[in-house]
Amino acid sequence: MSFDISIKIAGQAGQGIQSIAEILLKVLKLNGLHVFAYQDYMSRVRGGHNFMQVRISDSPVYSIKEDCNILVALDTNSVDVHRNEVPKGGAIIYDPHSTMVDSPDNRFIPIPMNNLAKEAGSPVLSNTISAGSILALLDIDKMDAEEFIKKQFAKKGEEVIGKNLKALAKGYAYFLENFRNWKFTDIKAQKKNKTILINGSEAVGFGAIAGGCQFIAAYPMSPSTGVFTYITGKAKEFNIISEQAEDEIAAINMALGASFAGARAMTTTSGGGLSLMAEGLSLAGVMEAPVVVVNAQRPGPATGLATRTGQEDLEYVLHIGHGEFPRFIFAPGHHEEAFFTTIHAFNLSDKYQVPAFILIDQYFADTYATEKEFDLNKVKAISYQPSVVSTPYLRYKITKDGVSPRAYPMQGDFTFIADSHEHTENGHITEDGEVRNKMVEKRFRKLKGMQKEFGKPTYYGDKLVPSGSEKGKAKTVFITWGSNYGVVRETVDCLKKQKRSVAMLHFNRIYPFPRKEAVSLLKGAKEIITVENNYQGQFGNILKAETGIEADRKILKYDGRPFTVEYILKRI
Amino acid sequence: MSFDISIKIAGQAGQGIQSIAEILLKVLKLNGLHVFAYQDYMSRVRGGHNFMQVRISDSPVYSIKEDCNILVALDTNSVDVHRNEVPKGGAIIYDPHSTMVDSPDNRFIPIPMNNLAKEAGSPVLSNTISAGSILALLDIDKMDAEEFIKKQFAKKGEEVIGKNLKALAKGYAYFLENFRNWKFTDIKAQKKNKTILINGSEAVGFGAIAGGCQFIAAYPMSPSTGVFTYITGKAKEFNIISEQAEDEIAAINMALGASFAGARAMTTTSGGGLSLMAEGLSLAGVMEAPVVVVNAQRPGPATGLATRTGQEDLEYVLHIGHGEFPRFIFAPGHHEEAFFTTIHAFNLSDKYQVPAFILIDQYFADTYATEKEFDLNKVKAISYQPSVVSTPYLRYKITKDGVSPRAYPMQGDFTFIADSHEHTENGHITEDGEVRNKMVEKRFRKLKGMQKEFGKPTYYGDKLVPSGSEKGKAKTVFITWGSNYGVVRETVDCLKKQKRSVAMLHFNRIYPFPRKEAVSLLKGAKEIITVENNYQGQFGNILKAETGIEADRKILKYDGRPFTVEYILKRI
Amino acid sequence: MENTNPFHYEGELSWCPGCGDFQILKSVEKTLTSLNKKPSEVVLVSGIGQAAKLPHYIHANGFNGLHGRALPPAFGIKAFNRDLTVLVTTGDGDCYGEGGNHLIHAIRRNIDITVIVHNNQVYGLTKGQASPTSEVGMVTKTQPYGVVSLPFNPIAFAIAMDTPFVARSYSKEIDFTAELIRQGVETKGFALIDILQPCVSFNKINTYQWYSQRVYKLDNTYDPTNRVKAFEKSLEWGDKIPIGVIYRSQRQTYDETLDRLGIKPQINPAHNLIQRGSSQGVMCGVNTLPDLSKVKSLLSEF
Amino acid sequence: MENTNPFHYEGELSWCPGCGDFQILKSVEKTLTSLNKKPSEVVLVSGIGQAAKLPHYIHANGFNGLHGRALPPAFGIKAFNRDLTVLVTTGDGDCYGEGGNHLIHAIRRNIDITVIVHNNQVYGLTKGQASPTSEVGMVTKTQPYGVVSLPFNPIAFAIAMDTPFVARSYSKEIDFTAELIRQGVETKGFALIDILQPCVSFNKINTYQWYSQRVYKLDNTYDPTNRVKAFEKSLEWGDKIPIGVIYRSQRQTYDETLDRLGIKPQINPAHNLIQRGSSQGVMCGVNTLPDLSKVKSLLSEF
Ligand SMILES: Cc1ncc(C[n+]2csc(CCOP(=O)(O)OP(=O)(O)O)c2C)c(N)n1
Ligand SMILES: Cc1ncc(C[n+]2csc(CCOP(=O)(O)OP(=O)(O)O)c2C)c(N)n1
Ligand code: SF4
Ligand code: SF4
Ligand SMILES: [Mg+2]
Ligand SMILES: [Mg+2]
Repeated sequence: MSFDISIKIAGQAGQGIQSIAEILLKVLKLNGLHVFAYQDYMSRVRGGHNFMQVRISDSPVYSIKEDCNILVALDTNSVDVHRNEVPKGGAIIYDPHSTMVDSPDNRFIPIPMNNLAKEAGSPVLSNTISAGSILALLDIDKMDAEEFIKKQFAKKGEEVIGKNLKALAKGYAYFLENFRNWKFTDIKAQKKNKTILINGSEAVGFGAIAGGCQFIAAYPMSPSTGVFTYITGKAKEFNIISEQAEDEIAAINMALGASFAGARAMTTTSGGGLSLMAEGLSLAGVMEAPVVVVNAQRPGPATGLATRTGQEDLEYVLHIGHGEFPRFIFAPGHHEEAFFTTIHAFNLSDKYQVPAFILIDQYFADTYATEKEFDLNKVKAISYQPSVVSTPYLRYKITKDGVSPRAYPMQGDFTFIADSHEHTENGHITEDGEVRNKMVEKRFRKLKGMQKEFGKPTYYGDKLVPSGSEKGKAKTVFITWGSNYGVVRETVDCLKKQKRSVAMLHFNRIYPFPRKEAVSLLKGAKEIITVENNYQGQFGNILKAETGIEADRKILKYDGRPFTVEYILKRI
Repeated sequence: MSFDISIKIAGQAGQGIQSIAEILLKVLKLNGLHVFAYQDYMSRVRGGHNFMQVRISDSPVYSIKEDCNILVALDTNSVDVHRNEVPKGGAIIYDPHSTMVDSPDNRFIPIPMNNLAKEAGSPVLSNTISAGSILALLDIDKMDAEEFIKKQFAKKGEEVIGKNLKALAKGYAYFLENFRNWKFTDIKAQKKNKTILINGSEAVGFGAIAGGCQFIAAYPMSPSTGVFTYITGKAKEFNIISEQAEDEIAAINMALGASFAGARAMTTTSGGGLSLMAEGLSLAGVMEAPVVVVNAQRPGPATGLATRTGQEDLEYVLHIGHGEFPRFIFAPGHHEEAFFTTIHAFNLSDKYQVPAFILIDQYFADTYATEKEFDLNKVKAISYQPSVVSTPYLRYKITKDGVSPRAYPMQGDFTFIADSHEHTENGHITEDGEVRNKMVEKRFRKLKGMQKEFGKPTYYGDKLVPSGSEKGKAKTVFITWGSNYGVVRETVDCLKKQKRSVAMLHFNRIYPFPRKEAVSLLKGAKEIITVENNYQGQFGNILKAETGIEADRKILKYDGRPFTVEYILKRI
Repeated sequence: MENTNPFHYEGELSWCPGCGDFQILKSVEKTLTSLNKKPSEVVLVSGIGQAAKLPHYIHANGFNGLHGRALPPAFGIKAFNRDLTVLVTTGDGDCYGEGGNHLIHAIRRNIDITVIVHNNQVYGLTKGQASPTSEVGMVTKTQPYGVVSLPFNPIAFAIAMDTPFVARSYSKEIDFTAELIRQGVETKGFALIDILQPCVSFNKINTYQWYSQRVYKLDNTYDPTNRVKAFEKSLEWGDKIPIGVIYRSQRQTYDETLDRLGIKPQINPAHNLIQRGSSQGVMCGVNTLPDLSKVKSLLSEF
Repeated sequence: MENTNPFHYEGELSWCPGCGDFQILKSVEKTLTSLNKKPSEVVLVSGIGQAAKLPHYIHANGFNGLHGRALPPAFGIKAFNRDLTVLVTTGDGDCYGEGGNHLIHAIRRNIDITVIVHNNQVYGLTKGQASPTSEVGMVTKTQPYGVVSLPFNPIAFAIAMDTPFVARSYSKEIDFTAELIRQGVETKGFALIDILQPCVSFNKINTYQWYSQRVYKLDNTYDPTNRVKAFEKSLEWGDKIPIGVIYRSQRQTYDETLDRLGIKPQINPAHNLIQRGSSQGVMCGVNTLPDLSKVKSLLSEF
């Protein structure tokens, strides 16, 4: 009864892969199904070879599959590249007039999308035709798709809506008429399920807004641009100042200016841009300026693979910025966690007056998933303020917990200076060795409080039995961080079905490193395997430096593509 | 018979501390004495409080002392700040007309420097007066000083020379006439000693020239500017292109352009500038472009203590630049080592086509020391070139050792592309996962060869007895890196005199980390103490991550001032 | 005394005796006292350099950031709290060298700030290297064979960028400078004031004498609103150097755009004005959640 | 065919069909074949963007560096090997946005390179955000309420900077553009050629039609050597947009300065010309020690 179907929609940039997927995903979601979708695209605007992978199930799905049950090939190349990924009994939809297929077997389903589109009024409608046919193939009512089209094209007017509805109907009907006997699977709508369909960029952007973001300055860079544009699109509504900076140096320094003036400020970037922010991050460190920095990772070095995925900036972010200062580093594992983590990042950056990093990656940013509706009652956006300040106001007062009262200009008749030099309690330049020592120690004293805050690692799977114990069984623990949550979780599920004793330990907060939790949760593990999207096994290095625990095995991937369960299983 | 004297010359910026020290150091050196001198200065051009510490001995000296035997106070404040550092029997030279002294005791030696200077022809000569008096106090012949003055002022003409000689004589004579009975110590000239007097900046700059540097682009920043200006001053003579860039981003990218065109290229910077170079360093990583980067550390974060010392950028340099790529990191311990390390850095950066970092710091850069003459016959500046290239030329050919043939434009009729994206063997953009994997692996394969190259740690002190052994004694090993070589070495000497069993392990090369050597050299150590000029004990962290060895104790200092033997002894 | 000059700072100043920076400080102080603003309503923003130390020497709020990066935080500050008066005090290296790109784009944005450049034609704090405005031939330790790059002409540049207010002054003319700064502050939009400032320690070419012999004040026959004529005037440099307002124009400011969009000046409304007291206040949490119903409506979009 | 156009590249191009970049590529190819240079004597340098992909599409040497950072490596390359012909192909974002500061200072240095800006008034590669030259009001995903910053005027800017060669072209005018590039290459010193280039995917305002209706070629009644007049001409933008050489001047180049100092063009003399062969050569060490006696004389200075 249960089902797990993968669809690949493949073609050139500009052919409308996303439009097809959009209808599909929305309709599936409205039917209460669980979906997970990822886009693989090249660094170009037209041409090349891109594809979208959509997985559909009646229970939650957390990753993509290498193979697919249904391929929608928008050009000949797509057939060549992907036909072997479709097993017997699968379906390959293509347009027989524009796509050349050598020796089609019974998986191939020719749909004259272009012709049907022209009949419906315009060749651009061929994406809607495809969508119609896919829905028919999946045996899903097209009513929800009609609703979606009406909403989607509302601004474009009745005519556009009409044509698209016609195209949808045509695609749907064509499939039914010609492939009526083509029974694919049992997909059961589960309308009572209340989910949202959201991608990683939106989850972080939505979290920022819910977390009270008031200022964002950024410079476009894949794969971080999505977070920036999401927030910018809501700027007017939420009274947020959003500015596209001239470069990333300006972006971080603008955010620090706004932070000085009292804003909850943030910036978004990726690798090269992060590098350019390094000096500004060091400034945040010495000024004790709250700021949230989203780094959407992609493979490097330098321009690397600009539209692909990787987790190569971890140790870099841990040490970025000359000099020494504390920071938060978060790496959420799924969209709901990203939403709440972003809110926490704003709160904690504000509370401890340190920069807070959120590490995502291209895979995470561009992945759509259905999740249960976020519980907004759990949201608290908290800002920290003194009610009274001393005379004269000491912005950098030495305190026991390292946190000094932070007030803004015009909150009273006091003045203060935020300074990039080592400074006295009132913010003026100092070269005094004693004061210097006190300031360094004050800044690092915050770590104690920070350590106790949000961000314990997530343990999933079999409980560990202390290895000394009688009943001690061989246990394998996969350790991972950030976007690999889903794929490792499914790997664990899969191995458990094989009666293997396995678990996952996922780190969302990487700094301050949850040392105690890591040590106690790993006690009793017989085998530790790290799973990371980089060459050097960076998290493994940190784990060793922080706890002395060394992984027995490292499953690493650095080709710019995300992990799959299949990939991991092959390596254990 | 042996002697060890410390002199402090203190006053405001602009009062000529350096001119006095310069004469003094040169004359001491010409007398075959060993000297070590460090300058403590504020971030301002005039005023404030600066001082120069000069240590003199008949055997090699490697560090400064906290107290001094002789104080030359150029203003009242200097007397107040430093008088307690001069023990009984010491001397405090001051000008009774300009400097106020409360209750002078018999350490005080008033010399009317200003009046004598006026008599000699001009108030600006008062520095030469001081120098004369100090030489008389030290009972050192003034002939060498005369020679030095003649050479130093040769360009300024006879009149200036004459006046200075007169001032020197007056200062000398005034002391002898008035304090004839003031017998201070037995300083014996050792004219046969053939040494050079050099500071850290010069040692690195000289090494760069000897290493065949052909291009330098940099942006001024304390304490790195000295290296830049030294090389620039010799640019014409050595056919070096030297350019002051508009910012550090330009500096590193200019150097990479020159490197592409075939130059042995370098840049110099400090903290904030290093941060700005981060993206360019990542570019060097993917382009496999040789480049030497001198980072002269100062305390951060941000502007921090701009003219002071620290070792806070170690872990940062280890990970700087987004994405992953191999690099060399060197941190020479003394000037001779710095000279040869710089030559090696050029050779190895060229051989492996990776960036090579040289980490120094303000203390190192500004420290003058006598060293035995560098043996230039040990110098080899080697460049690596293919004699034949394939058709078409494959700049990024996949090879066994990871190193591809690197030729330059116009060395033949071939062409090639250096690319910031992941690329194919011929340098063109690729998004192919297989090629990507091969390129990542190729770049990291270099580590094997790099590991074997120059840069074994230096072991100094008692040999360790493997702890399992019968005769096993308690042994303390100090671990340090970079500029702390001298002070830790002297600490070891001092403890050995107290019959303690101690040694030092000094790391000049930090990456690739000499893991095997570290492990085998530390075997049998009962107690391991790291000595570092930072808060986080960064080298200790690396040691643990690389070898699992954890220091028993960390002696850390982060007030912007260098270590002294006294400081370390107090903490063990 | 304290009442008449609330902006006066009493501590030590670390500039060299005789430096033109003292004069500029006086001018800034004069302007500020004339503005009818409280120190708490003013922010001085700077990068790094001798010039950039100025915010420490005025009793007002200060943001002393990174070398070359004065303009981006100034933007962030002014955009977020448009009730603040924001002045930038920067050097020729800070603003035209390391920070050149921000100058281009800050002018394009036309945020309402006043930028005061202490143009001593040299890098003072780092001890005398050439700056972007150093004259060709000037010999320094990093240009031992003399400067070869063409000096940057900030006035011509600013006119090409259509900067709303472009002026040049000479530090010795304290009142004249103060008046120009006042006009700059009162201009809606970006104001650039380049001030010739002798560096007595490192610039042995452009001395007090050198400047004093050359500068002359523009009189009211000069019309600063004609862009092409202003450009022509901006090329005058040598035996005669004009000081005064060289160019003026008008266009929508960034602040006005925010107003138009209805993005409101925001001191977080959850924060009451903070009282001064004898004891240091402790930090406490305040809910800054944006309107929950609006956030919920976002949720329904997914 | 191969002989007549040795610069032609045969592989796939990843621009969108109809993009003006194809036209610029043709112009560059045309210019290069007219220069009497071998591909090995030419280097194309770029940053990141659609424009910046061009070095991959010409058969010559290429340095495809970082976004915004084309000019510094171009300087390093040309300064070190002055026999190379160095062209920079860059975008309006690359050159006027992220890279603005380098443009200011590369012009000041007057290194002998030719900079070709594909000015499509938009960020193409990152899918349509505003660039520094985007028109006020243009709506994009990051400027959903329309662009508010004043567009950067590269021509006025370059004239203010006294750039030796300043021209504007329109990508559709392939021969005209090629001729301008040729003149730029032949100019001693820095040449800036801003080319209006339609982006068919993202710029729906400045289309082929929009440009074609507006551009006109300057005729020979126009004198590009008059700086003030050139500045006036540079302000012309709207119904009529002049293309052609807008400004020309002359001053010492960086290359000439190096010559004057006797710093010689250097391909390391220890390296013989490398032969082509069927097998890949192995790397071997060559001594590049500078003159030992000179190094010894340095030692004696300490
Ligand atoms: C990123 C960075 N690079 C370099 C420096 C060193 N630095 C400090 S001030 C300065 C130049 C100052 O020149 P200018 O702005 O003209 O100010 P002035 O001292 O002449 O007033 C430099 C290069 C720095 N602090 N940060
Ligand atoms: C440091 C950095 N920031 C941002 C990016 C992302 N990025 C790549 S190209 C580009 C803009 C390109 O615009 P333009 O230079 O006008 O070129 P076009 O694509 O329009 O030809 C951006 C923002 C990057 N690669 N590196
Ligand atoms: S160095 Fe020059 S600019 Fe700096 S304080 Fe001294 S005189 Fe003024
Ligand atoms: S996005 Fe625009 S500039 Fe880029 S290739 Fe396509 S049409 Fe050309
Ligand atoms: Mg200056
Ligand atoms: Mg563009």
